[in-house]
Amino acid sequence: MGFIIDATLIAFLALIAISALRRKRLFGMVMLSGAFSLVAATLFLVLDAVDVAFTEAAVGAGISTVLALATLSLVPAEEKPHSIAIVPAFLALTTGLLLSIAVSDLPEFGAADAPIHNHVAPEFIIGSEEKIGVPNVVTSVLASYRGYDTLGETVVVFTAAIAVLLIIGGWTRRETETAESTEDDHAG
Amino acid sequence: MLHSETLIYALLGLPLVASLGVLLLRKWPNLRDGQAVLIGLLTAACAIEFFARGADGTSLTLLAMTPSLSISFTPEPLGLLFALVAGCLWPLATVYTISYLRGVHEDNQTRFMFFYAIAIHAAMAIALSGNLLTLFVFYEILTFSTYPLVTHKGTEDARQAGRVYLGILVASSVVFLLFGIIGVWVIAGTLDFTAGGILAGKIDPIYVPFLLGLFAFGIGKAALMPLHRWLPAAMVAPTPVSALLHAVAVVKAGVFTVLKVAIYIFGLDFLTSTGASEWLIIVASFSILAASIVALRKTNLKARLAYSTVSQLGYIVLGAALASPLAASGAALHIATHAAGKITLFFCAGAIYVAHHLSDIKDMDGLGRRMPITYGAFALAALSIIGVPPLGGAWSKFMLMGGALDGQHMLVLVVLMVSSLLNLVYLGEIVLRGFFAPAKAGSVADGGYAEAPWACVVPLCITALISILLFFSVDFFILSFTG
Amino acid sequence: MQDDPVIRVIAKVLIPTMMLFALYVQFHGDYGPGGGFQAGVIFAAAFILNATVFGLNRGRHVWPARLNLLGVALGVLIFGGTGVATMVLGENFLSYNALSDDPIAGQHLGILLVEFGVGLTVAAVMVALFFAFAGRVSHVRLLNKTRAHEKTLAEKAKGAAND
Amino acid sequence: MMHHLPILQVIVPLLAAPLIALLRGREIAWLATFIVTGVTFVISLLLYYQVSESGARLVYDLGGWAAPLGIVYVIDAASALVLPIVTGIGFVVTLAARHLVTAEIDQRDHALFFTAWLLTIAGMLGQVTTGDAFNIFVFLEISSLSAYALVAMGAGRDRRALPAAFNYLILGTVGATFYVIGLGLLYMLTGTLNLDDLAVRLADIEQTRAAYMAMAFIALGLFLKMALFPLHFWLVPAYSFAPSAVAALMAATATKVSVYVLVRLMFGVFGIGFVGISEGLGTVLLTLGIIGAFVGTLAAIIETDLKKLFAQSSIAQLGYMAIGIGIMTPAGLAAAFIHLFNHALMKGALFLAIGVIGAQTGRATMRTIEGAGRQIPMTMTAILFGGLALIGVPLTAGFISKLYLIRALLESDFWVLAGLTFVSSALALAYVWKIVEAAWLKPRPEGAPDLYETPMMWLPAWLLVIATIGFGIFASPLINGAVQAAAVFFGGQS
Amino acid sequence: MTSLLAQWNYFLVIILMMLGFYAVIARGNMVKKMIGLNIFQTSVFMLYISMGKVSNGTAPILTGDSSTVYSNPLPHVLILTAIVVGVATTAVGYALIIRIQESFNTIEDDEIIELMDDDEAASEGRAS
Repeated sequence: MGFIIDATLIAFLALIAISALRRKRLFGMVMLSGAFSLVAATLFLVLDAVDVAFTEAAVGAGISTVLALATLSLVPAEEKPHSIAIVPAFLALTTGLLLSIAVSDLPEFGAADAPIHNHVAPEFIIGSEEKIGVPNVVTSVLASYRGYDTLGETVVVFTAAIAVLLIIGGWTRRETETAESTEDDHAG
Repeated sequence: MLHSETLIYALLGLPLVASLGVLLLRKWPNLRDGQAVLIGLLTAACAIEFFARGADGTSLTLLAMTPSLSISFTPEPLGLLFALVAGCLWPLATVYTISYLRGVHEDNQTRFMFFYAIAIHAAMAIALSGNLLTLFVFYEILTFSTYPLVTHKGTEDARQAGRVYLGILVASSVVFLLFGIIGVWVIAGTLDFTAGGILAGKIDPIYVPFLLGLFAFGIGKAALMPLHRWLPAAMVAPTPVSALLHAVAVVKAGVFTVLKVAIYIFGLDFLTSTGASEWLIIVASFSILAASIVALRKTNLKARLAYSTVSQLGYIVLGAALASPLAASGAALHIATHAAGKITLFFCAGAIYVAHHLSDIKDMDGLGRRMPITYGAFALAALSIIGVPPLGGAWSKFMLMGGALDGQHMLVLVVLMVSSLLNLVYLGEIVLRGFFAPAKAGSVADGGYAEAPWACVVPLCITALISILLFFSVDFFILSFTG
Repeated sequence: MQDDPVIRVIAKVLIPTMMLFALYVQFHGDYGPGGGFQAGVIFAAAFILNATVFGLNRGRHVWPARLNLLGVALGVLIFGGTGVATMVLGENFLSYNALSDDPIAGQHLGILLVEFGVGLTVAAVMVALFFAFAGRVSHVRLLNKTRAHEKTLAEKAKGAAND
Repeated sequence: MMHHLPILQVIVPLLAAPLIALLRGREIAWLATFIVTGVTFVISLLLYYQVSESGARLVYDLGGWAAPLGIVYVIDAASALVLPIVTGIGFVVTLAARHLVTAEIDQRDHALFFTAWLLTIAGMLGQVTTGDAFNIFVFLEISSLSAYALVAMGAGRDRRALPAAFNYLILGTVGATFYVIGLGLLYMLTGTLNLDDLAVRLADIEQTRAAYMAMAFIALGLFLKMALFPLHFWLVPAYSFAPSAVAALMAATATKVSVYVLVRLMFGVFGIGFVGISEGLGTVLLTLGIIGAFVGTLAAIIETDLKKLFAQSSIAQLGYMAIGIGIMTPAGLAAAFIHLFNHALMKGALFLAIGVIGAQTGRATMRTIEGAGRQIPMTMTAILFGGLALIGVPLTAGFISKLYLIRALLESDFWVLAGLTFVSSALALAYVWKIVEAAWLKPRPEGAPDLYETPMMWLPAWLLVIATIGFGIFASPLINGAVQAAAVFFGGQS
Repeated sequence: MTSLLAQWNYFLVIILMMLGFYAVIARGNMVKKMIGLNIFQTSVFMLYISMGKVSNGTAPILTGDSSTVYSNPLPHVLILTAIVVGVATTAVGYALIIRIQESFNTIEDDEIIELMDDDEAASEGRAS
């Protein structure tokens, strides 16, 4: 059962990914990428990661798409045609191959006796109830056990805002001057 | 009674004081140059005192980077001999320099005098250095401080020559010498100059020739062929530079380093027992003969002297490579005898230039009759270089030959003899032409008595006399490197 | 879009609902899926919707730039401040136990605070990002329009001069 | 308070950043940043003192959760050595930023600029102090994201800063993602993210293919981040088009931190006993290191733009660090640490000095510095000393680096490699000489703008030059520190 | 084969990863690179979430029933962080793309490289 749902979802994802990357019009590409995130969110849901699914839907399908669309309204609508690049294709295949080698060695998918389910993780589940008193274990790990990571994550978001403000200057602060000076350059 | 430590400070510090004095007194040329001569005399006195007293094992550490790396000074006989040579010739050269610079109206005299003193400081530090690292640091300082002197004229030629000079010296030292030093440090765990060497028993004999090669070619100042090109190139410099630096301080710093490495790093016994220096004997012999032959073909006086220097430096490297105590003593002595002789020759060349603006041998026919004192001194010095008694050079050459016999290197004997013959030809030609060739009509040589200014002539007379003195008092200058 | 009455009405209904939902996600994170980050995104989405429907200028009026930067920074500071507070109270950085005599209550309070910090930062950042991008877009369009206009004016002037 | 030092080291700049974002005046933004970097510098010195005094490692449980449940901060001899480099350079470069940023960045951006600036520093510090593998990733991203923005700020003078920043972003993210993949595999094998716990549990399980691949992916990701040849192509444009102050900060610290993280994971987690480390990684590092050393040096020799020249030279210098690590002995690792430390000082000094010229002429090229030796003697002398240190002239810190690197190579019988390393480092002479020749031996070209300098401009570079010479002369503390740092990975564990 | 089947989820994820990675490193349109990056990262997220899955487990929200099997929460937490980091990177990337379009009037890799070379030549021409 799980096999069929997962396999279908991932196959669907692969289909979306391929058609997104083959598309010439960027708009379609962005839209398919949003769809990719939505399907991925579904997959996360199937894999018991409800919080992740929620976030992926909001971020991947939401924020990322909005940002991409805003970008698209300023850039050429179509991609220049490219032939398959040999070296990158080779690199990507090698990476995939290496990972496959690694993965064939790993504990079986879903195996309850895998190390990751027997070290640290059980303590989170017990601790979440006894020491923190929060039923959502993800929340207790996120905000308490690994709260410092979350502080880091918040700072990353903050950094992104600072970076974007630095790069595209937020509101129409100084564009007029820049535009005028570039026009002067062209004139001179 | 002075402490040895005080003397070390004095030898290192006095040239620095002189250089500072030059800077401070730049507005008053007479004071500027006067203090340089005075301090030079003081330095010479200290050097003589120190040499006479001999090394007493005093060591002075200025900076310690790590327990095994430091900037420290440990005088020993060979170093004191070099210090003596440099220290005594410095004041003479300074007097001569002042007269020369003023005689030919050079610009930037203050800069010249400043770097001149700095170079002597570096040479003194090399002489007294207690380990390879100290030696290397001051070796580089010597290179850089003499660069402005070589390019003093500021012409495109001078700059080009400066590039060759700096290029060869710095590149060889940074690539080979430094690597050799690090190699020694890794192998022996120390860089201190130690009697009997520090490498014996610590390194596989197979690697010794290689390591020796790093030093032989890393020490570009020894002008071993094919790294000799900088020396003739540096002859664009004013003659006092050629005289002091390229007959005494710079080139002697090179061969001094070679000797010091052979004696105190490798150890003569170790070199002989491993036979690691055989190849160096051949290279040095080749350098001796090849440079002599090139010298024959040069008609520019200074260029000929430069190649003569290359050839003579080969003697000293040869002495180190022969690795017998007698040869090493001979090589050490040759530092002194050749310095006295060659500085005289350069002084003479400079005197001729100051008096008559001549630099080509072909124009000097009959000039000896106008400048008898200069030419007399020249003849004496030339004989010393050739190795004719009763002049200093005879002893050192004689000892080198003895060293070659010790090691059964018959071929080296032949090389030394042939080289002496060649010396005779290329140096003798100048003297003979000067005294006996008829002066070409209308040339400068045609005229009455006309010597260079006294301040040029007096130093060259003194140095010529020193050459004679060296023959008779040679006992004082023979160092023993047994063990 | 701004003139379509249907959209405007739907938006007027939708926006408050979204905000309520955001608050729910924010404070219900302990019990179900959700938390500061997701809430922040939804909250921001409400503002973004407001701005797209009623125009950027009005959106900016509702949430001025200065306030935005303040929100961005304040969220991080609340999170970090919670950690500093636990330090002042004698425990390690982010040890919520120090916030109350009862460790569990302390943990609750701590999680509440930091989730609020996360939510505030995320909401403010998302809005800031949107305004930055959208502002750039509308600005560049405006600029292009002015340039084109100037160009035609110049051509006209040229034509007139030629006549 | 002393007990909180490990966390204060990171959160002081981290939480100061949002406060500075709210400041308006440009002077005050700089001043606040300057004070904060000063405080972090003091904290790192205190930490170094604490660690070297007691010889113990400081462990700080964040959130009060001990490892492996929570995230811990660990200060041992290795991190205590790297922290003062990052904070010290950060402090000095911030001092210089006052005039460099004024000259190159629009003044309305100053508050945001310094916010990003502090975030980069905090991110780097976080990577060094943390004892948690995933936390490294988070802080890596903090420092990287802000660095992308800082590099892009160079667009005010040269538009090429933008593609440079974009490529940096793409490759940086690819590197970070590789790291995350490797970490995922590792996590799957062990069930933990704590570095010490990982080391213990990895030793228990057999050496599986998955473990090798985890190592390979982590190493690859970090190779990208540290710009090891041939994954270095993002570095030169990023450094050369970035604003001068940013170039100085990044060139001196960013790649070094990645080198440190590589060492921390490879030796601290997998350990020297892991076959893939001793045989695989060692060979790879030695090979890539020496090729990178030659490629970087030769590229630097033909380069005419000074920023690019020294960026290329950084590739070479990273090669030496890679060689030091690749020797796989305590001596080699100590040499790598020594060079990491010294190179940060030299490159910091060089980029700051170049910045003085760049701030006036837009770009510092061989032509703009012709005859500059007389006009801006202090600045050019700083470049000279930095260059001498790069060559490895005795009495500079570079000599100590070279000495210990060659020694480590010879002790492990890498004779040929030692020779090659030596020759490539001596080749640095060629590009340093080019600069000396242009600055002192050529006259100032007709019509070239006059350059000027004030003490405030050359002082920061000189502080680092003095440090370079100081550590070249009084090298023992540094050498001892580096030896202890290396011992952490050879003696302490396993 | 048994192991292949037992790890089917991972292998499928790897294929997605290769697709995304190729799009990132192949020269091309910058927006496409960002989307490739997105796919690449999302597939890594899937790798993590896959490993957190326990057969017959449920989402790690405590039910109070002691017999419930929960999936591992830690990968979820890590990926939450990673998603946020990802979107932060994406935002910065798009911001850069917008500026690149304005400055170079193209967002194609190879064209920009050419333009950059032109700039280099121009600046050298100006210098000499």
